[in-house]
Amino acid sequence: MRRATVQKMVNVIVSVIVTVIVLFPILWGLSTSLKSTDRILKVPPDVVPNPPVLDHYYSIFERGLGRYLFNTVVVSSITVLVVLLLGFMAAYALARMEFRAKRAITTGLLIIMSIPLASLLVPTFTLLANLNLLDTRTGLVLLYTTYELPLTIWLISNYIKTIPESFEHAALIDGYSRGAVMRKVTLPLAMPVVIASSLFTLTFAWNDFIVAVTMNASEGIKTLPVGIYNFLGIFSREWGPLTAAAMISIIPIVIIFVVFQRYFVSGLTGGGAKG
Amino acid sequence: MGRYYARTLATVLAATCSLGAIAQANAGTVTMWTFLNPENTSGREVALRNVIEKYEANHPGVDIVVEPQDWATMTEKFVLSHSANRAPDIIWSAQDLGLLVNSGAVTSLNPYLADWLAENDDDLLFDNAYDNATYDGELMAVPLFPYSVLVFYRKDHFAQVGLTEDDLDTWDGFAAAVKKLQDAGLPGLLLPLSEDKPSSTIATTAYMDLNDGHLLAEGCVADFATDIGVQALTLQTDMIKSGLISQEAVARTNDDAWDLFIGGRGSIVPQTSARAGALLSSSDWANEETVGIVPWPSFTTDHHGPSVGASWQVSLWSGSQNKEEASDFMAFMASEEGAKEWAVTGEQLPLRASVANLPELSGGVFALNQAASEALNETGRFPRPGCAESSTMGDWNRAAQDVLLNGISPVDALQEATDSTNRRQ
Amino acid sequence: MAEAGVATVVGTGGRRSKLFRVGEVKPYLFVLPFIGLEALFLLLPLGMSLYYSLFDIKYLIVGDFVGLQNYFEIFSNRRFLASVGVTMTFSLFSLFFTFIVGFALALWLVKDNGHSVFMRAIILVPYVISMLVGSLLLKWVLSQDAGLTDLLLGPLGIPSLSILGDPSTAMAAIVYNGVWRDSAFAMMLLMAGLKSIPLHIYQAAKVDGASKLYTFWRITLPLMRMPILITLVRLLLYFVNSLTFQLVLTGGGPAGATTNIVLHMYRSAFEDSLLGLGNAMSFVLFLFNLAIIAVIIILFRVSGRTPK
Amino acid sequence: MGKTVEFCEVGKNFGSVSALQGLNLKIEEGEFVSFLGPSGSGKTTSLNMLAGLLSVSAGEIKIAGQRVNEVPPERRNIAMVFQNYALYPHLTIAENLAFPLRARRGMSKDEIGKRVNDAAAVLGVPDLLERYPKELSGGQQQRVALGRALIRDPGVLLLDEPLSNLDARLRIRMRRDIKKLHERLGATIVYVTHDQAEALTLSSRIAVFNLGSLQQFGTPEEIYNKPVNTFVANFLGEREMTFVEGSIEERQGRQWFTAPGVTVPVAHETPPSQAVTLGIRAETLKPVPAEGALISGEVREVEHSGADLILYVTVGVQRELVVRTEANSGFEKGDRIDLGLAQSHFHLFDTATGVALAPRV
Repeated sequence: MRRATVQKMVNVIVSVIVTVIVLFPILWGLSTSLKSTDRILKVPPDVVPNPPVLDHYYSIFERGLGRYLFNTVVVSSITVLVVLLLGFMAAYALARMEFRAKRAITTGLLIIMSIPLASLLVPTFTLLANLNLLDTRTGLVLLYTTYELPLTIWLISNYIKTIPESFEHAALIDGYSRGAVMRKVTLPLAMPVVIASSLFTLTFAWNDFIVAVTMNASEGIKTLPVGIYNFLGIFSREWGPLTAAAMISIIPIVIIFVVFQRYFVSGLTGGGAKG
Repeated sequence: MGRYYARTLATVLAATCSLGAIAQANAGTVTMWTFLNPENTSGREVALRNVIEKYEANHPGVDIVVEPQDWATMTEKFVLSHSANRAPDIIWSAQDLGLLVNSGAVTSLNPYLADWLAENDDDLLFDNAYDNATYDGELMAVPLFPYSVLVFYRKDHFAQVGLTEDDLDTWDGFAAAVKKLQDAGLPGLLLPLSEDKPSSTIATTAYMDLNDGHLLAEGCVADFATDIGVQALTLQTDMIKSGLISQEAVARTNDDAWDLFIGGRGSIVPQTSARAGALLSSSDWANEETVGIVPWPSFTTDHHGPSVGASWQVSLWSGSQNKEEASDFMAFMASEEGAKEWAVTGEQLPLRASVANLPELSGGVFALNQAASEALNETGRFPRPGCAESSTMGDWNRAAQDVLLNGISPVDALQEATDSTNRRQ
Repeated sequence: MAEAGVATVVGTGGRRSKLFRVGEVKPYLFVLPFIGLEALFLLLPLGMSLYYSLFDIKYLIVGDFVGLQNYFEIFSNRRFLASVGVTMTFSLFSLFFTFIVGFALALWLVKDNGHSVFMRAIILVPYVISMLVGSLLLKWVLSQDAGLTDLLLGPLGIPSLSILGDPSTAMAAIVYNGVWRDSAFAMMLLMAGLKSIPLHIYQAAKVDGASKLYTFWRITLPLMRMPILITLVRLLLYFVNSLTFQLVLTGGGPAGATTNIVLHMYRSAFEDSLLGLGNAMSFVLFLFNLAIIAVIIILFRVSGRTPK
Repeated sequence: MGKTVEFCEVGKNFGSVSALQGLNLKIEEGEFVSFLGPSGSGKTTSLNMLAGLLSVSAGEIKIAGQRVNEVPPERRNIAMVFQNYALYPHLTIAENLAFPLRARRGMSKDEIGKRVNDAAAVLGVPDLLERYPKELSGGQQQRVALGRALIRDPGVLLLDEPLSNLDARLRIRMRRDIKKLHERLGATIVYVTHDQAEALTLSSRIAVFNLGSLQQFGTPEEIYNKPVNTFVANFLGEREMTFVEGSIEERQGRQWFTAPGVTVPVAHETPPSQAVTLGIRAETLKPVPAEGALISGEVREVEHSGADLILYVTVGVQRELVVRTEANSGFEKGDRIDLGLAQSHFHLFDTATGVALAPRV
């Protein structure tokens, strides 16, 4: 009885410490975003904004944050859909079909995942320019898809391998075509890993900065991280708008993760973790 | 099965392709890359918007399209875009003009603006900014707003301990002033010595001073590992070793130091004159009574130390299909009307003599600009055309770090800085 | 369709068959879009970068063919070699702490109760937010200028500390950044592994009277081989190729103490416009990555073979 | 109505491994045939080929006289029940039952609903329709799986060890239900199992598989009483058959099987080598008075199994026979026992080939 109480107390204390360590920089950012410009760099700093002001939030939306947000939503969601569609098909083939190149592709996945993206920026820029895809959302979607497909395929195909084949056999015998079986049986059964890998893709596409800033120029198609980066102006850093925009960019992705995190674990349990 | 496959694939392709509709350049549309976003509300950005609106009103049928860029990667992207043959008509640059010219991405403005220049020459200030933009007699860029890294200081703090700006005339006075401030419990000198986003420092200024005002010799050759190089570098490192400058300086970028100054944690900071306006608007203590701008110190009282002049300037893409329209707009940006916008609305150093004396330009930021303008006119040294100098400051900072933290001798550290700089040319 | 039926391949080697549909030869159609995309946007640029690494590139314009000269230059450059050391130091320390912290968190939060779900969500926050934003905020906290370190360490009698101004503490700061962000990732992967160990094995161990520690060493760890391998490989790849931490938090300084290969490459290519050199470095980095994976996998094979 | 199923010289290779060789089998309309054998014997491979889940490496499979080697499973008009039921966990019972019906276009929603309700009523699961599979007991899941297979009146119904995940009693009850269903529907059923009791009670004919080839195909009675070789003989029956190797001797005008401690009269065709193996099931022998005894021995162990008593009897030197007798026969450990023949004859096999020797008439 007493031991349980002690254990509980320790648990609470550890939880609080971890929470503080983990969230401190972010809460600091939140606090900064609510301070008026002339108080942000005040010394000593106010821990709690006094008084809190929403000016920076208004100003970033006036300065086109809505459009950045829209672009990010469009690019990330389409990336997720394309990655899932192509990734699921390939993963299914690797898990359930036999063909000559299979081994090579499976090995290739691992090698591809070890190519440092930073090294591809310059040739990719030239390539996109030649394909007339520079400065387009399509270009970003295609690149993100390319970068996230290997991991997605790897996760999903490993997961599918853990699903008994008899479900698909049953549906085949019941009169469904391969395509229908994939959609109506395999896909719903693989939902946890589909969600988990979508979260990986979403995180990448939502937060990517380096690729977007290199490949896109136009204001109209700028994504959120690039927009945020622009607040690191050259005449001074605009901490207020910067942190406010950062907070805006954090909210949707954190909500999505909180809602879906249990799939994140179970999706990896079936497949990836077992290799 | 096959149909299902083909259909979904087609849907995906259609969905992604429809996203990519971007405005294709057509006649009458002039595209421009700049770090300013005319939709924003800062002075320079409003000024840009006003300039564009005025120009478009005078030239119906011409459409100026601005694509704001991240300034740090803008030049490189422009060159890459140039080699992919889809660059904008006008590109802004500051210290990277050499890259633009050497890569052939921008073209001479002589065919378009020679007459305009002749007409306006008398009114234009900062001749050496034009010299800096002229390669083999060809004008490659039109300077818009010049600036220089000068010394910002707190008049109020100086007054408290009985210092005046004259104390900053020599390096000895400079060091003594910092010591005096520190002893009085006031914040001292903020010096950014990170390799990231480097700018002029004590060492580079002292070196230029001892080296006839130039960082590089003719032909863009660096030779820092000399007695004067060591003298300049040691001047700076000694100030850190003796505690006049915090060791954190080696981790500070220009922005970090500036943030601290805004936050009231410094009494002296080297900074680009272009930030004077931002200082007044984002701190609760700064005004013309509390802030001063002075030139750099030197080793003797007979002259001030040199400051590295630079200017944001606009160049014309060599592959532009609208060279006439684009160059006409470039000239307009530097016209009296444009210059007035930059100076008054944009709060930049005045570009033309006719604008410099406008009654609007008094008090507040304009007072600071006035001081900066004088300092720049007196001490400004623009880099030799075609020399890539901006990263050289970073090489010097690295040399200082190596001496302080890695125990490398000043000569060796400077030799590395020399090699790095020369490799880049 | 019909004539293809007999030719259809089924399970080679193993007795277990693959799902098969008579009269179908379409696996290649399933993987074709994937292969196409990877070939076009990944392998082709990689090839281009290899190709460009053999040229002298100035002002981003391709110049003379110089053969392997760029590679010779890299390996005779003291700063590049130093960046290799930095990469290894940073990666190994980050890997070690991230793995330990991630494993501890995974063990702590593996049970699906309200508390765990809540804590997991919190721990995930640094992972899901933009690295750029995360590192900026962390810099704001860690720099001496913010005054927070003095505030915390002052009462302990520790004199004002310039964390980012000293090579070793700057390295620690950047490792901290890595651990702060990626522990959540390690936690998730390892937690998934923990959950895939059947409960009855633990029950059996309990009945057999095994202590918690013994159970962990003798049951949990051996059964977690694969998840651990995967976590290690993925984390190591992240750390070896990280750019944002260095770029934003320390700028590679002080005195190059946190300049890793990627940052060195990035600077050479984009700031010094020495693309030939940059491409050569990126190719070396790619080989470095492959070597790391190979080493880890071999280590695991070897350790797997040794009798317990 | 049920359809005929034919295997003609069917073989299956997985790479270089041969899983099935030269299978010839004809199943009549409406017949209930079990494929019986240990795991790895080729029975499931045969079933999967019939279902279209595996390609055919050699030979021909015909359903209703038509070659189906190249026909995809969905067009074979077959249904299948899987060992693990393969109920889709993400669908309700009603949706699971409707799943095969929705595969064909043209069936109206009302018609599907009606059939689902009918099937649920027949299977005794009407109140479970809105539940999910994991909320059902094993037996209920089994019924739903059956229902899903039967709902579209397949010409051939394939059952792959459908009862192996159920407990013993439920298994026996389901056995009866399946038999009743078969009688009512008249579909041709192929039933794969390794449980001989299921095969014996359900089937009209049994195909016994071992090591990738068909051993014997016949009625339960034939399979049990006239096994063609030692494998079939041993595989059938509640307990393992006791094999005694010995030789045939002609004595006193009669044939005798002799081995150390065991000498019994037989009447079979004999191989030239005279080396034969005697097969004794537990029910082959019974206790008899000492004077009519063929074999005598000592009870070493007694095992109660409900209605019966199982005796382990040592005869000769360390040879053990198993004898089943009535529970009230009162034997105890250490008793001497005399044994006589309970059935008409012994099973006798050629020791060299394992092939059964035909009794002399």
